[in-house]
Parts: sequence; C-alpha cells; structure tokens
Amino acid sequence: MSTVLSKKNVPDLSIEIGPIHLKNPVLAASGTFGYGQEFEAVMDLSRLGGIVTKAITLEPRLGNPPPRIVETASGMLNSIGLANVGVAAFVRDKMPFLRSCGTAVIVNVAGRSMEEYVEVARRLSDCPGIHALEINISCPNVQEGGLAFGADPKVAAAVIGAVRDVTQLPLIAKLTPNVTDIAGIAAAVQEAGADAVSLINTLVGMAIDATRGRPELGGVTGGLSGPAIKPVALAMVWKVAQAVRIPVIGMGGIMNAGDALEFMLAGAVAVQVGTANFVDPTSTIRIVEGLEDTLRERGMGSVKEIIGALEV
Amino acid sequence: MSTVLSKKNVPDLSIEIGPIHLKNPVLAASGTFGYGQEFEAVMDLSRLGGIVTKAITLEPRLGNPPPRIVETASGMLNSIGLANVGVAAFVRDKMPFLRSCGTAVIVNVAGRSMEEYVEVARRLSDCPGIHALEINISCPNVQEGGLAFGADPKVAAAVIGAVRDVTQLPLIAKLTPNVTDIAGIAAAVQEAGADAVSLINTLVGMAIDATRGRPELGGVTGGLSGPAIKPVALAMVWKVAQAVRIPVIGMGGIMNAGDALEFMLAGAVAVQVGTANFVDPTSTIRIVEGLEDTLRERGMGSVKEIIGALEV
Amino acid sequence: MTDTKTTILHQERIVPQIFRLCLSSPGIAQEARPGQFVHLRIREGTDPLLRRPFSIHRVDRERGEVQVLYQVVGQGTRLLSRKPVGERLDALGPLGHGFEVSEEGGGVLLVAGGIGIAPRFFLCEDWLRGRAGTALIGARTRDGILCHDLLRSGGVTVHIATDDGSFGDRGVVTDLLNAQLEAGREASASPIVYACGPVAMLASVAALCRAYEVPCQVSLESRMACGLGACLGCAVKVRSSVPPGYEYQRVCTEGPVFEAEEVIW
Amino acid sequence: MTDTKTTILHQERIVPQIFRLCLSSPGIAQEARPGQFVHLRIREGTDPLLRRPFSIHRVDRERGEVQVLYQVVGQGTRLLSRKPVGERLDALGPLGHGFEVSEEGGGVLLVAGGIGIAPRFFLCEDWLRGRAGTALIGARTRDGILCHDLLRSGGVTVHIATDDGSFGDRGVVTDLLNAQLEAGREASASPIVYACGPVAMLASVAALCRAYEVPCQVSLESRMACGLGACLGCAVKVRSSVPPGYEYQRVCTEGPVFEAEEVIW
Ligand SMILES: Cc1cc2nc3c(=O)[nH]c(=O)nc-3n(C[C@H](O)[C@H](O)[C@H](O)COP(=O)(O)OP(=O)(O)OC[C@H]3O[C@@H](n4cnc5c(N)ncnc54)[C@H](O)[C@@H]3O)c2cc1C
Ligand SMILES: Cc1cc2nc3c(=O)[nH]c(=O)nc-3n(C[C@H](O)[C@H](O)[C@H](O)COP(=O)(O)OP(=O)(O)OC[C@H]3O[C@@H](n4cnc5c(N)ncnc54)[C@H](O)[C@@H]3O)c2cc1C
Ligand SMILES: Cc1cc2nc3c(=O)[nH]c(=O)nc-3n(C[C@H](O)[C@H](O)[C@H](O)COP(=O)(O)O)c2cc1C
Ligand SMILES: Cc1cc2nc3c(=O)[nH]c(=O)nc-3n(C[C@H](O)[C@H](O)[C@H](O)COP(=O)(O)O)c2cc1C
Ligand code: FES
Ligand code: FES
Repeated sequence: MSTVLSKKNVPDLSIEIGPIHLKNPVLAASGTFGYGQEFEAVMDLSRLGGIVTKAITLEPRLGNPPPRIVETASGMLNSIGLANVGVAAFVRDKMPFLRSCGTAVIVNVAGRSMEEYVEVARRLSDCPGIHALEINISCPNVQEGGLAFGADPKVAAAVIGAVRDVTQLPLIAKLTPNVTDIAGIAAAVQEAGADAVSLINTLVGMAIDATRGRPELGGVTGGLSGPAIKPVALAMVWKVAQAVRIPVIGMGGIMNAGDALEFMLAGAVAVQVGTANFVDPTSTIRIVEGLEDTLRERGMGSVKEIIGALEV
Repeated sequence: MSTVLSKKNVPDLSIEIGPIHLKNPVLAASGTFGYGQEFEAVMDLSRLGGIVTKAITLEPRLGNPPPRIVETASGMLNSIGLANVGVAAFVRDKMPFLRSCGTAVIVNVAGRSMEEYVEVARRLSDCPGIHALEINISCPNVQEGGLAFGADPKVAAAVIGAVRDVTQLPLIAKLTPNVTDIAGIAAAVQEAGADAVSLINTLVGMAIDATRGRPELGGVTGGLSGPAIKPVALAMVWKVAQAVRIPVIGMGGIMNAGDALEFMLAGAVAVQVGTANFVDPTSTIRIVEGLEDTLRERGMGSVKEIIGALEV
Repeated sequence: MTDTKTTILHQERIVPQIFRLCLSSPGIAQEARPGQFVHLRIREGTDPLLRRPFSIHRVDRERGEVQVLYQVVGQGTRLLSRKPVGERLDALGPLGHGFEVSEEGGGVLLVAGGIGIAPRFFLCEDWLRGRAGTALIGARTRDGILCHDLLRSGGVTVHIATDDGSFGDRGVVTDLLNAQLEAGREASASPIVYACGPVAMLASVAALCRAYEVPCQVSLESRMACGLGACLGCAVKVRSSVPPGYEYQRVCTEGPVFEAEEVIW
Repeated sequence: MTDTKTTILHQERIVPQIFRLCLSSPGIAQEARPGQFVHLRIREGTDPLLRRPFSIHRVDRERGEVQVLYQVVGQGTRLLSRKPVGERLDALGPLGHGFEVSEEGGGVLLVAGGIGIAPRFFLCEDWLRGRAGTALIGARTRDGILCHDLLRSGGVTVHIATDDGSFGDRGVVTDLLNAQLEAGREASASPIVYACGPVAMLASVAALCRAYEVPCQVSLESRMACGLGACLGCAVKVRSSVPPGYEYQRVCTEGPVFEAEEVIW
C-alpha cells in the first residue's frame, strides 16, 4: 500500500525525443558543461536527463584569442570559437567517462565544411554510448561556416541530409536565432531527416570597452547567452513548435524550474541549461527537482502534461 | 581670454545626420517619450538632441489589449501595438507643443500598407517644424505589415522609395533586428533614398506566466528592449556602419553615457534612448552631460572624433 | 512632480508580507492628493529594471513624510522590504489622477480588499475629517485586515469581513457593501463609493453600485513602465462613445482612479 | 571542492578601495592550497550574473575561516564591499592549480604588485614558516602597499618600491627584483620567484627571471565564467611543442599559477 502511494507521489519526468528516451527533460547545454567530468565534483551526473558535449570537430581546434568572455546585462558574450580536442581524442579520452555517467550522452557536432560534419558524424557513429548527435549549424563564433550553414534553409537541410546518410544515430539540428525565419529552417531540417530540433544557440552580440576604444572580445563579436535572451528564445521555441512535427528542445536563459516550465508550456519536449551552469553549477539538478515539485503540487502524473499546454 | 578658455572647455556635441543638424547626438526613442509633453515636468526638453515621436499612422489606433508590458531580465517586452492619435490629431494637437520644445522633432511613421506610409508622410510634409521622418518598417507588434516591410530588402526599399517620392523631409529608415542580414536591408534602403538608418527596433520576444499557463502579454509576443539587447544592437550597428555610407543612428539598451559612447565608437553618428526613460526619466540629459564630461576629460573638441573610432 | 532622492525614515513589518515604509520627501508630501501614487526605483543596476508603483498611503505635510503600505509579492517588493533605514530611494511622484471627492451626497463608503486599504487611508485623513464615513474592509483572514484601528480612531465606522470568519463577519466585502447599499436605499441616503482591491472584487463592487445606482470610483492597478503617460503600457479598457465602443486609457495618467462605470471589466 | 553557503564573519576596509573579507567556510579552509581561488556569487538575481574569482589570501584551518583581499574595481566588487557581517555568500572553491613549492633552491623571492599581494600571503604563512623568504612589494603609492607588516612579523624580509617614492624606494618592483637577482647571482644562490600582479609587471618579471635563468611561477588573472574548466572562457596563451607553437590553457584549471616561461605574454 505504502509503495503504491509513494510511487504515485513521484511524478514521471521521463520524456522521449523521437527515438531517445530521457529520464527527465533537463539537459546540460553544449559548451557550458565541458565533457561532463568538469562537474563531477559538484554533482551527481546520473540525475541529469542528459549531457550535450562541447562541439566536436574533425581536428582539434585551439579556439579564438582571449578575452573570450565578457559579462553583459543579465547575460554574457562568448567567443570561444569551437575550441575542442577533435573527434579522435574525444572518442578516446572523453567518451569513457561520459559513458559511465548514467545519463544520456549527446554529442554536439560542428564543421567548417559539409564534409567535415559528415566525417565527424560517421566517426561518432562507431562509438558506443552515444545517444544522439546534435548538429551545430548555428555557431556564431567561427569565420568559415558555422552560422552560414544554419542561416539558409537549403544549406541547413543539405547538411542534415548528408549527415543523415552516414549515421543511424538520432539527429538533433541545433538552430541559430540570427535569422528572419527560424520556423522555415526548422521545417527544412525536418524534411531533411532531423529527428528533433534544438534552439536557440546564441545571438550575435558585441561589447566595447569605451575607455580603450576596443572590442571587449578577442573575436570582436561573440554569442549572447543567459537570462537576457530568454524572451527571444521562448518566442522562437513557441513559433517552431507550431511549425514542425518533430520534437523541439528549448533553451536560452533558463535559470530555474519556472523558466524550464515556460519553455515546455511553449512546446519544448525538453530543455537545455547553459549559462546557468556558470552561475550555480548545480542548476540542472535544482531544475529537475523544481519540475518534480511543481508536478507534485499540481497533482500531475507526468511532465508530458505540460508540453505545449500554453493557452493562447 | 577667459571666454576663449571657457569656450575651449565646452566640447562641441553637435552632429549632422545627413541634412539634419542636431545640437547633440542624444535623441529620445520612438514610443518611449510619448509626444514630448509627458516629460516636460521632469526635464528641460530643449537640452535634447531631438525627440522621436511615437509611431503615427493614418487613422487613430487603439493598440493591443492589455497586459501590454512585462519585465524580463534586464529588459522589458512591450506589445503596445502602435496605439496613436492618428496623423490629423497629431498635427493638430501634438505638433504645436513639439514645435515649441527647442529641439529637433522627428516623426516616426508607420502603416499597414505602402499607401498608408506614403499618405502619412505626405501629410506630415506640409506640417512645419518637423525635422525628419523616421520610417518604422520594423514594428514587431502589429499583425499586418510592420515587421514584414522591414524583413525583406526589396519591400523595405520599395516603402522608402515610395515615401521618398512624396516628401522633401529627410528620411530615416528604422530597421528591425529580427532578420538574417540587417546590413543588406540597410544597403537596400540607402539605395532607395534613405538619408539615414536607425537601429535597432525591438527583438521579438515572449514571456509566459508559468503558474497560469498563459502568455504574459495580451499580444502574446512583444518587442524586447532595454539593457538585455545592447550587445545585439551594438553588433548590428557596427555591421551596418561598415556596410553603408549614410549615417547610422544607434539604439538598444542605452542607459548611460558609457553605453552611448560604445555605439558611437561602433559607428553611430547619434543615439536614441528608449527604455532608459522609464527607469530614470532624465536619462537623456544625464547622457548628454556624461558625453560632455568624457570629451572634456579626454581633451576632445568634438564628439565627432569618437564616431567610428573603434580599433579592431 | 518631483523626482527626488528620498531617504527611508522607517520601515516596519505590520503583518507577515505587509510592510509600512516611511520616506522623507517634502516635495511629494506637499503635492500629493489621495489616490495618487509614487513610482519607486527598487535598486541600482538592471535587475529589476523598472520602477514599481505604490499608492500613497499617508502623508505628513509638516514633517515632509510619505508613507507607503505594501505587500511582498515578488522580487521588487522583497528587495524593498529588506532596505535599511537611512538608505536613499529614488521616488517619482506624486503621479496619477486621484480620487474626486464631492462635498455633496449621503456620506462616503470606502471599500477595500486586502492591500487595497493603502490609498484609502490617505483619503480618510485628508478628506473625511469630521464627515461621516464608513469603511468596509475585507480580506481572506484576520492578518489581511489592516489599519482598521487607525480608521476607527479617525472617526470612521468600520465593518470587517473575512473569508474564514477569523475577524468580523464571515464572507466577502461585497456582502458588507450590499448590506450598506440596501440600508442606504431604505434610508434614501445615496453614498459615494470609493473602492480599491483585487480586480474581481472591484468588478463586483462596480456591478453592485450600478444596480443600486450609486456613484463609485475605483482605483485600478496595472503593470507600469514610465508612470508618466508616455509608454502606453498601463492601458485599461474603458467605454467610449465612438466606435468600436471602447478605448484604452492610461492607469498612470487618466487613472489610477476611474469612475467604475467607465471601466470595461 | 565545496559549494557552500558561507557566512561573512567580518569585512574591513584596509585602505581606500581595498577590503579584507573573512568568510566562515571550514570546507574551503581545510582544502585550500596557496595560489588557489574562490569563486563568489555577488548577489541573487541576474545583475551581475557571473561569479567573481578572488585568490585565497589567508586561511585559518582550525577556525574554518577563509580570507580574501580585494580591490574595488567595478560593480561586483563595489557590491561585495557593502555586504554586512552575517550575510550569506555563495562560494565555490577552492579552485585552480596553486603554487608548486619546491623544497630545494636558494630561498624564495615573492614579487607582488598592488593587490597581487593577496595570494602571496597565504603562500608565506603556509609554506615559508622557518624558511628564508624575501618579499618584494610594489605599488603606485604608499596606500597600495599592503600586508608588509604581517609578512615581516612572519619572518619575511620585505623590500618596498613605490612609483612616487612615498614608501620604500622610488621605482618599480622589477627594479627591486633586478637587484635581488643580481645579488643572488653574485652569491651563486638561485632563488625561486613567485610573482603576482598586473600583466605588464608579470611579463617584466618573467623576462628578468629568464635572463637570470631563475625559475619563476606567476599567478594570472582572466575573466572567468564557470571556474571549473568547462567553458574555456578563461583561456591564456601558452607555449606548445606542437604546431602552431602555442595553445590555450585555462586559468581556472591549469592555472591560475603557471610557470612563467610557458606563458606567451
Ligand atoms: C497605481 C498602483 C498603485 C499600487 N499601489 C500599491 C500599494 O499601495 N501597495 C501594494 O502592495 N501594491 C501596490 N501596487 C502593486 C505593486 O505595484 C506591485 O505589487 C509591485 O509592483 C510588484 O512588484 P514585485 O517586483 O514585487 O513583483 P513582480 O515580481 O514584478 O510580480 C509579482 C506579481 O505581481 C504582479 N504585478 C507586478 N507589477 C504589478 C503592477 N504594477 N500592478 C499589479 N500587479 C503587478 C505580477 O504580474 C506578478 O503576478 C500598486 C500598483 C499600481 C499600478
Ligand atoms: C584567479 C583570479 C584571482 C583573483 N584574485 C583577486 C584578488 O585576490 N583580489 C582582487 O581584488 N582581485 C582579484 N582578481 C580580480 C577580480 O576577480 C576582479 O577584479 C573582479 O572580478 C572584478 O569584478 P567587478 O564586478 O568589480 O568588476 P567589473 O565591473 O566586472 O570589471 C571592472 C574591470 O575589471 C576587469 N575584470 C573583470 N573581471 C576580471 C577578472 N576576472 N580578472 C581580471 N580582470 C577582470 C574588467 O575587464 C574591467 O576592466 C582575481 C582574478 C582571477 C581570475
Ligand atoms: C561559453 C559557451 C560556449 C558554447 N559553446 C557551444 C558549442 O560548442 N556548441 C553549441 O552548439 N552551442 C554552444 N553554446 C551555446 C549554448 O549551448 C546555448 O545554446 C546558449 O548558450 C543558450 O543557452 P543559455 O542561455 O542557457 O546559455 C555555448 C554557449 C556558451 C555560453
Ligand atoms: C513601450 C515601447 C514602445 C515603442 N514604440 C515604438 C514605436 O512606436 N515606433 C518605433 O519605431 N519604435 C518603438 N519602440 C522601439 C524603441 O524606439 C527602440 O527602438 C527600442 O526600444 C530599443 O531601444 P531601447 O532598448 O533603448 O528601448 C518602442 C519601444 C518601447 C519600449
Ligand atoms: S506607465 Fe507608461 S503610460 Fe502609464
Ligand atoms: S572559467 Fe570556465 S574554463 Fe575557466
């Protein structure tokens, strides 16, 4: 009897992103959680819905010259520039730990060319323990490609289509907000075979040191993230959720469970938490707990009841 | 002798926006300063570089249903919806006061159709005391038109071209940030005869009341303004200033003289101050004073020395 | 209108979540009229960004003091409640269009729900001295009933209702109003009603007053940015004689006090 | 690593713009090593959003206390300086890779510019007890010379230089270092140098040490987001044996203390 009751009191946080089953809808966002290990000392990683890795490219990349970050009002700009160990070292040195975390592993894939995306995806397909690939066609911090791939629906679809051909892994297309019509791009990657879309990546932004008359960032412009961009992210998630059939993963400025709820009400099946990890490294877990509390308070059995439940 | 010295100590803040001469580069932004009169009790309006009015349409407009505003992290969303008295009442009831303010008057023009823009501009051309028209092809808060006009370079150019044909007044095209390539749109309106561009209007955003599961705004989505968007605005101003020959007026999250300097370093000839007027109604004057102090500290004779002086 | 760096003279918690804040501001104290509000900048920096509006609860013109009675409902009011005595506070005010108090009619009926009592008090002090006044105060529980002692000692007849019956009658404040209006009708004494409180309550009060053909002024709230009439953010829907039959007015300028029958609820 | 709600035990202004903050945090006090830092969340809300890193200045392991010595340079440090005793502060730490202290060599030379003295002090207390140590402290004026008394009473020989000659020698701290290294060469005693201060000073110190072939560790600063090695935001350029001859390392993880000759200035 008591087990039944207590079972009833634990709301079901699990969700599906196409073929991927997640124990809860809270993922750590790419580029903000390293390769997972960096947060091991402060939290139990197995409580996460999943970890999205820093972008992986074919060769190791050093990234952009410093300064790489600067704080802005309720946000931050970064111009890290896809610094990463490269796919070979990732598979060899980082995957063993990630595989052991007890949570879903989603690898963020970036490239300078269509061929690079394809090759990275192909190599990751052979690596056990990867639950999905997030194809980053939206990074604003690299000169060649990156943003260009995600800003045009045809090019975006071509990249996703090409990657689709070489891997069985579920594909999540990560979209850029720096476009006129994000819903059109979402629809295009859906047609090209994406299993889900995730949005938003950072907004292009800039900060200037007025005293020295120079850009604050080594990369001159950077990507804006954090609470400042939440309203923009939410509007785009809502728009995209109405435009596509595939699941939408929402992100942008999520700091707490209330923010996560807003994205899920707007139609996101899951959320990613980025900048918040820097402010409070246990943000993701606080959000999981907060969602659980909310469901309990509202007497809801499953987090799925919230998805897209916004009354307009 | 002393007059010469003191004269030398007063830096020259005046600037030109194409054919318009302004006593200083600080304007109150459209929609945030009413028709000027609302701020009369708290400040000396003649100290402003200029006032940009709330958008004027052909007929009076009631605007969107409340709630019309909601605060977000370091910003706010508005869905006012171009509520205004209409061009006839504006000319009759609002211009007499504006004309007497001792500052430049720029009228923000909006419309549902190309014809409406043209007709409003035509009627304003006959009204004395207007220094320029700011053609608002970028309002995100109206269903028909508004955003659509500013999101496509061809349509944007067509609107500006059509208005150009009916008025001798200097034309400032106000651009939306909700596009993939704002520099392309700036170039298009330049070719169509705009004397200047101003940017950015608000970013499309949304907020949700997670408790009630409803949008916070009566208009569902709204326009994001305030310090949160400053990095986005600055990046766009910098980009556009490099892409066009006509003067650029920068805005988006300017709260103090330091912010204004950042925009001018990035290439803005003048700035507009919007949301800051709500936080401190004397913001514009504080910024004028702050610019003056900065020039004096740096021993600069004219504010023009700062424009576009960013070292990248 | 003055935009002055006021100083916090004292601040006390009256009941859980409700605070009384006393500011030194001779300019605002001098000019303020019942029903007007002050627009407070909670703290420096950009979070929270906008000011917060609060009715003027009470003024002491001689000492140049202004009081606000407020409830902690979110980040801004929570931060306000933690401010120490002596701190400076940026206040804009007095703003808005207050109560219109007519000298005629059969007495004044004040109706207040919860924190809605705040502006009511200034009204009593300022205008009622010596005149017959009745205040009807409602809240969910005993803790929500504020200022009744002060009102009584000011010569006002006070009736109280709480949802749970923990103080005064069990019921809602509109029950009290109904009784008063009914009694008034029997006595052919038509009062003026001044109401402030949650929107649902105000709508009921307005409906009752219309039914009894009694004039009623309500004090409305809405989210505000400028507080000066410039942003049009605080719009409220009111009747209009021209199509489409309604228009929007600004709570900060045409209001916060409106004739109840003008408002479209 | 602990992420603990610490309490402010005391906070005092030492000279204008420089404050000493003492936190209760047994966990951090226990684990901290010289050169490591704590990452402090300045206040709730989103402005400022990110934490601020500060070197651990001193710890009292028995009492579970951690001290930070900081200079007010912007919004975050200004807000920190206003925090009252008793307030909770969210601290992440100890973070980073501190000084490597070798047991050999001819004595220890500490070089500090301005607020760069902060981590130096912990180093002295923790590692130097009984060993020969010399501290070279530089600042623009007298007011910038900190902790010299404390160091002296800890048995450290202290030399001071100020730009304006208001305290110690007139000149810069690298002049003092030059003299020390020259004297050391004559005595064939090669010291280890530990340096902390503005980047320009560190670069000069590194150049001098290289010229004298003396090992040198420098403590670097950079803007930080996570402090945990995850964001790659705190990158600093260091030499690498593989093309293109350099790479980026993380100040929060591989640093803040680096071998001076690794750093590309
Ligand atoms: C003319 C006027 C007079 C007022 N007088 C008083 C008063 O005397 N005492 C008092 O306690 N409160 C009064 N209010 C309400 C008060 O302004 C809000 O409670 C306050 O702004 C909330 O700020 P917050 O940051 O704590 O809450 P937030 O975190 O901003 O919001 C918390 C909740 O309060 C709601 N809210 C926010 N701002 C307003 C607003 N301006 N009006 C109504 N609801 C709002 C939000 O929608 C949300 O549900 C008045 C409002 C107006 C417009
Ligand atoms: C490992 C490490 C240890 C440090 N130890 C100390 C210490 O013991 N005592 C001390 O006073 N300061 C120390 N600092 C510097 C301190 O972190 C900054 O002064 C502080 O973050 C500034 O915050 P703010 O909000 O007051 O200034 P802001 O308003 O953020 O900036 C003001 C100025 O300081 C610069 N700045 C901001 N953040 C940093 C940063 N992280 N590093 C360098 N410059 C920065 C900005 O570019 C700007 O010019 C340390 C920094 C690092 C990385
Ligand atoms: C420091 C930093 C590095 C990032 N690196 C990547 C990346 O490598 N790949 C990617 O797809 N997104 C990257 N992002 C974007 C985030 O994953 C996320 O889309 C964005 O920050 C918005 O979410 P937030 O506001 O919660 O941070 C990065 C963001 C930050 C702040
Ligand atoms: C309440 C409000 C109303 C606005 N109305 C208009 C408008 O009528 N026409 C227009 O071109 N821009 C309008 N804007 C946009 C501002 O003029 C400005 O472009 C934008 O707010 C960014 O500047 P800021 O961050 O300084 O506010 C409005 C902005 C706000 C906040
Ligand atoms: S709050 Fe701006 S018009 Fe009322
Ligand atoms: S601060 Fe994030 S990696 Fe160093």
